[in-house]
Amino acid sequence: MSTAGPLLQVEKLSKHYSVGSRGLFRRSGGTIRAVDDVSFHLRVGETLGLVGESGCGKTTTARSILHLVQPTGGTVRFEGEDILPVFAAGARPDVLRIRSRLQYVFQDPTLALNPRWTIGETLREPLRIHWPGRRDQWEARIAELLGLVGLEPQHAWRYPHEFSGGQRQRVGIARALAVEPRLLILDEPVSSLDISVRAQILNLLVSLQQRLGLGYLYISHDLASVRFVSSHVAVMYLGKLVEMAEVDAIFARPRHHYTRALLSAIPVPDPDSTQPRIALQGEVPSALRRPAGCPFHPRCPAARTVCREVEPRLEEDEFGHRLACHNPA
Amino acid sequence: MDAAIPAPLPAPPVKPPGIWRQGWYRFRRNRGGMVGLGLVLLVVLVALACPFLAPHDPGDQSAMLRGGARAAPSWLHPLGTDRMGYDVLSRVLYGAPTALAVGLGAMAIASLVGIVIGGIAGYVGGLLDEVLMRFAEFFLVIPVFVVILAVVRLFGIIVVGTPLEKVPHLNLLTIIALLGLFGWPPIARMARAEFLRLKQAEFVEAAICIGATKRDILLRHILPNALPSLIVLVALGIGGAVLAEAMVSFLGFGDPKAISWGQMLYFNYEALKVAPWGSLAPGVAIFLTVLGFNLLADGLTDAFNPRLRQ
Amino acid sequence: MPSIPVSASSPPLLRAEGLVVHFHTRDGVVRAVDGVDFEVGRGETLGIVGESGSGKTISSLALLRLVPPPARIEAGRVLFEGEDLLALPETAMTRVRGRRISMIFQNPATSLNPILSVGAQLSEILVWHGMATKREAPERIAELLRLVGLTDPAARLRQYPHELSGGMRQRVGIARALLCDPSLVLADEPTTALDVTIQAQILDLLAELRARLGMSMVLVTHDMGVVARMADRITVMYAGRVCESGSARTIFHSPQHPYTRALLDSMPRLDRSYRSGGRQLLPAIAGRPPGLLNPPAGCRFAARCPEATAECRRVLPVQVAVGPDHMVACLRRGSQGMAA
Amino acid sequence: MGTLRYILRRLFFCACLVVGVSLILFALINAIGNPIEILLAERPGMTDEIVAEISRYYGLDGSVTDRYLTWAGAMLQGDFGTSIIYNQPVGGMLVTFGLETLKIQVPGILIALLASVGASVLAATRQYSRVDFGVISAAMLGHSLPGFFVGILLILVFAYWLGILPSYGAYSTRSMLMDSEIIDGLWHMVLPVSMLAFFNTATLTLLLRASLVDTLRQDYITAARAAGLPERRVVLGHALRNAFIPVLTYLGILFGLMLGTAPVTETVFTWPGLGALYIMAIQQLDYPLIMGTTMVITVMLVAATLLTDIAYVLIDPRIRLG
Repeated sequence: MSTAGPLLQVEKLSKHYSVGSRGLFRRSGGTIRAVDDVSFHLRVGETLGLVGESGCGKTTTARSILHLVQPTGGTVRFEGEDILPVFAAGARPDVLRIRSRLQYVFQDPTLALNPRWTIGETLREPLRIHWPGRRDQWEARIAELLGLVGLEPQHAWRYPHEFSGGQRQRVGIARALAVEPRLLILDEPVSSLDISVRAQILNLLVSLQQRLGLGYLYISHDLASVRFVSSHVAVMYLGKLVEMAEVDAIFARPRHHYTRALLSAIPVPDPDSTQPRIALQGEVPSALRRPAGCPFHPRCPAARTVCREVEPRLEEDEFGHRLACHNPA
Repeated sequence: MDAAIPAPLPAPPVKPPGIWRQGWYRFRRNRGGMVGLGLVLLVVLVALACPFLAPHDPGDQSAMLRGGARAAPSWLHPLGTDRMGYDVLSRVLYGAPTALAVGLGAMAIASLVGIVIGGIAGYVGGLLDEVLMRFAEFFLVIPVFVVILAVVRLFGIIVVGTPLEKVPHLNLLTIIALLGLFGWPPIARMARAEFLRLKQAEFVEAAICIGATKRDILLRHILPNALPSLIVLVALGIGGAVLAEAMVSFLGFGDPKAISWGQMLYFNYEALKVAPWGSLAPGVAIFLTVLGFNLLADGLTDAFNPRLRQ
Repeated sequence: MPSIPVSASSPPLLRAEGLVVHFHTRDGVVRAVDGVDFEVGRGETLGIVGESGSGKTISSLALLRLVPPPARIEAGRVLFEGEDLLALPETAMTRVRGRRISMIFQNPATSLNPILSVGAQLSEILVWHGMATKREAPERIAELLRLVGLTDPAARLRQYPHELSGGMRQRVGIARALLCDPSLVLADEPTTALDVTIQAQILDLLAELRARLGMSMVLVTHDMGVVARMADRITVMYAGRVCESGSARTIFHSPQHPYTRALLDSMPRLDRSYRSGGRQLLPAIAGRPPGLLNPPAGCRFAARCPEATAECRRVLPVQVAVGPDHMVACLRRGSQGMAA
Repeated sequence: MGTLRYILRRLFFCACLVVGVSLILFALINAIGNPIEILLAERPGMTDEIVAEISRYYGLDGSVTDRYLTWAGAMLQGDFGTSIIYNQPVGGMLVTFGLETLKIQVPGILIALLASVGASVLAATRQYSRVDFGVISAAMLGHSLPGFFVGILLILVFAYWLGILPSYGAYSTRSMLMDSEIIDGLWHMVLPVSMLAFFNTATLTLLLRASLVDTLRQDYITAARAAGLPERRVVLGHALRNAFIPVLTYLGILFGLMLGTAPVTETVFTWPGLGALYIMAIQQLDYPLIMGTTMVITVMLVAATLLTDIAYVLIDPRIRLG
């Protein structure tokens, strides 16, 4: 694992929004720090699971990496190259070089496919953009992609509305794979699917990773699927990374009190479960009024005075377990 | 990647229904929509074939000379003659091309302006969006009809003595242009909403991730998906424009050289008591045309926005 | 009609028999609920599990005769405290709804009237059912809001739904269901729209309230974890039919129906490592649920079932008892066939 | 605080609108040159001096901006100038004619509101039934019938064929009905008000029914039913109020449309209102009267939109801070 340099290296990534009505009638507002000083890295063949509750900034992190939103600060290195300036400069050959190797799979495949295009047209789009000189190979590649995700070649002539959710998500994955990426960002790829279909897609993702040697950034609030898919897990709370470690370490020995509460909050499908329960008081505060010190301290069962005043830094122990907590478990 | 060279795609099976064909299937089941389509086709057909359908020359006033003005319907004049001695049926048939020209012309202008302004506002967003939408709101709230009357009247005086005076049907063209220029705000608002929604749609973000150009995104992804909602508004707008022209003409501000239903009402309203057919026939023609476009729009909403019914 | 053996001790609080709900769409009849039976005992929580389209939500709405327009209840009986709710006149039904059976909805953001204050919408119900006068209502409601864990209830009464957070809104929704001290509460995916830590709070609250107030509950959900935590008994639904029902322990520890088994197996588990000893895959269920416009003849799960025979594709299985308080609808487990 | 701010913002926008409309018209009128010259051009014996004298009398000397500012300043003090054709103060005429216009418009829209609520509730609560189909079809037909054509039909039937209602004017010219000015006035109002009510009922019913059908599908309606509230209360108390929110915007536009097309309505019924006055003014190029009538129509329209905006804020608590 440590032989190659990281596939993706995110350093101090931040995305802040100013809120309040803009324009002719300006009003006072505030700043939402949707993503705040987030750093992590990911190697070839690894899957980093990025978890947290809604509004914790996990999706904004992913969108910032792809420049779907413009980050406020920080750097993103992909295969060693600092990509954010390239996106910002917008020189088309450079942007395409990165886009072809860094792809995104969306949460809801019903929304992520152009309803007016056949599956073939949808899959042809990346080829048209990235392989303009290999026109003769397009059709064969489309057939190959459909096979890769478990669909039939004749599905190319169908429209998205003729498919079930699971099949549409297969198409979404095929599109992302079209131009041989190295890294896929998977944003809740199974949460909109029926429960009996989820396992198929999760298995598909794992087999594709093994076959194609991909890196995955897997974003989800469904911790069970994270445990299945990921090799590493990063936990976010209010725009901050609070804990990050290898998957089994996080699930077996969580150290941040938020991670512990999050894990214990998930009901286990076993009526005799003796799962320890750590009840959290209150709700996640508004990102506009983020508490001073550790952002989690108002809800933390182990908060001390220092937690209210000093914001803990993310520090790594000798086992590579990274943690931002003054008083870890 | 797979070592084996995969087979190329097989030939397409029977052409599967696309979104337009799907829409047509749904449209066909809407009785109202089909009636609307029938009415609209009827108007179009009449407009194209009026020289062959009309029993008399629409400019023929000879009945007046024979003392046959305001004659009740007869075999010679199926809908009677009006107070100027014209054959009512012929004038009504010849009114169809004028009505369509007004409706289509005005909505062509309105759609162009509306889609461009609304599209820019929705796609670019920010301050530009706010400014453009205030502008649209302004146009939406001013008493359009009142302003149009004044402009038609005053413009008629302004052009006297300029080369513009010689343009054929200048008055009608002015009305079309005005209806177009004042008719864009609803289209712009819808276009803005659609562009804004589609800009954030996941399949558009997917296209960005793939590296599609802005042009591709606007023309291949956003515009085609925004069209169904806009077409509904355009269909409604055509009916509205036909009605507006009829009202302008009814008040006597129409084009004296054009044959229009509103003009017929204007000339014959005084004789309503003695020759009601002169007013009823063009009135019914306006009604059927407007109804046709309204029903068509209703059917299109049903066909393309099925989530509204279900 | 299949019959459920009535437990000897006491009659159930509610029993649905042969419930059939069809959606009459322009494309044809969608058999959303197609002959469903279940029962809820006094003080018991019944979990109805199934994926989207299994008919679980429509079944629960049918208990109150509230299926939305293109849908119609075609057949069945709902016996509640001795009377058949489906046969009651509408006016009598309004005295059952909200008062004896109440409901908690999935999405707290849309299930509260946006233009009425919390106090106004709750007191209207209380006053209508004659549980309080207009003057007493605010105090009663404030008390209830405190019970469901809302701080500063007096202020909450004046607030509008959009001024509350998702978790708070759901607490208001729960308070609304408890207004008239009902004997049965129907909860339709009460935590699906919420984040996990808030979900845990709401589940704790529901469990506590149930213990304190002694009411029965029907909990409709797709989340196996939630039923495992909350339910005493479970009914598993698939494509408009009941596959299996029994005590929570039976369903989780010795499921009989191939669908229940496959579903439990296919879910990734929090408490299991998938990395130690080589990369493992999940035992996924192939295929997808059938469309209900023209459902297949025979068992609805047959096309995806590893054990299916030709007979399974032809005849519809009827529930059969395979153990104490354990019923299964599967020909391979001894069910009788019913010609489709 | 939020509400006040919102209303102030709307007021500012409305003021801009009034100024904008006056500017457009003023510019147009000026584009045709000196209206006095045009009016007098065909009359014999008009020397340049007389034209200049009359122009000065009507304030037509000086630059365009000066003239606009003079006009606007005077108007703000309630002085709309003097009508060239009628040689009367425009302000007084506007009040007289404006009241006549409101006399038919306000009852027209109020009747329409009541009727459309009834029809929509009837239809929406019986979705897909024959009643529903009948209401939609009738509303669609009514909505497509041009308003002025309805007026013509009404006159033909009730005035000419049946002879029971007057075909023109606001008052009888010879003998009052039952010798009462009020009864006579009401008698004359019947046809114009019917026409306006007819058209508005159709349009509002289409909108309100659609909105009500949509609202009745919402979760909170099912929740209200599940709480045991009887259907009457669910529909009238919960659904109708919510269904009105999207319709409100349109109500402002509808009132604007009615005022805007007052020239047509009042021509059909020869009604002595603002619309008829406006037609007269533009035909005769009576520019103080054109400006005056347009301003009043615009202000009425703006007031209507402002009222709907305020109604919005009162009904929907969600936009209080908008």
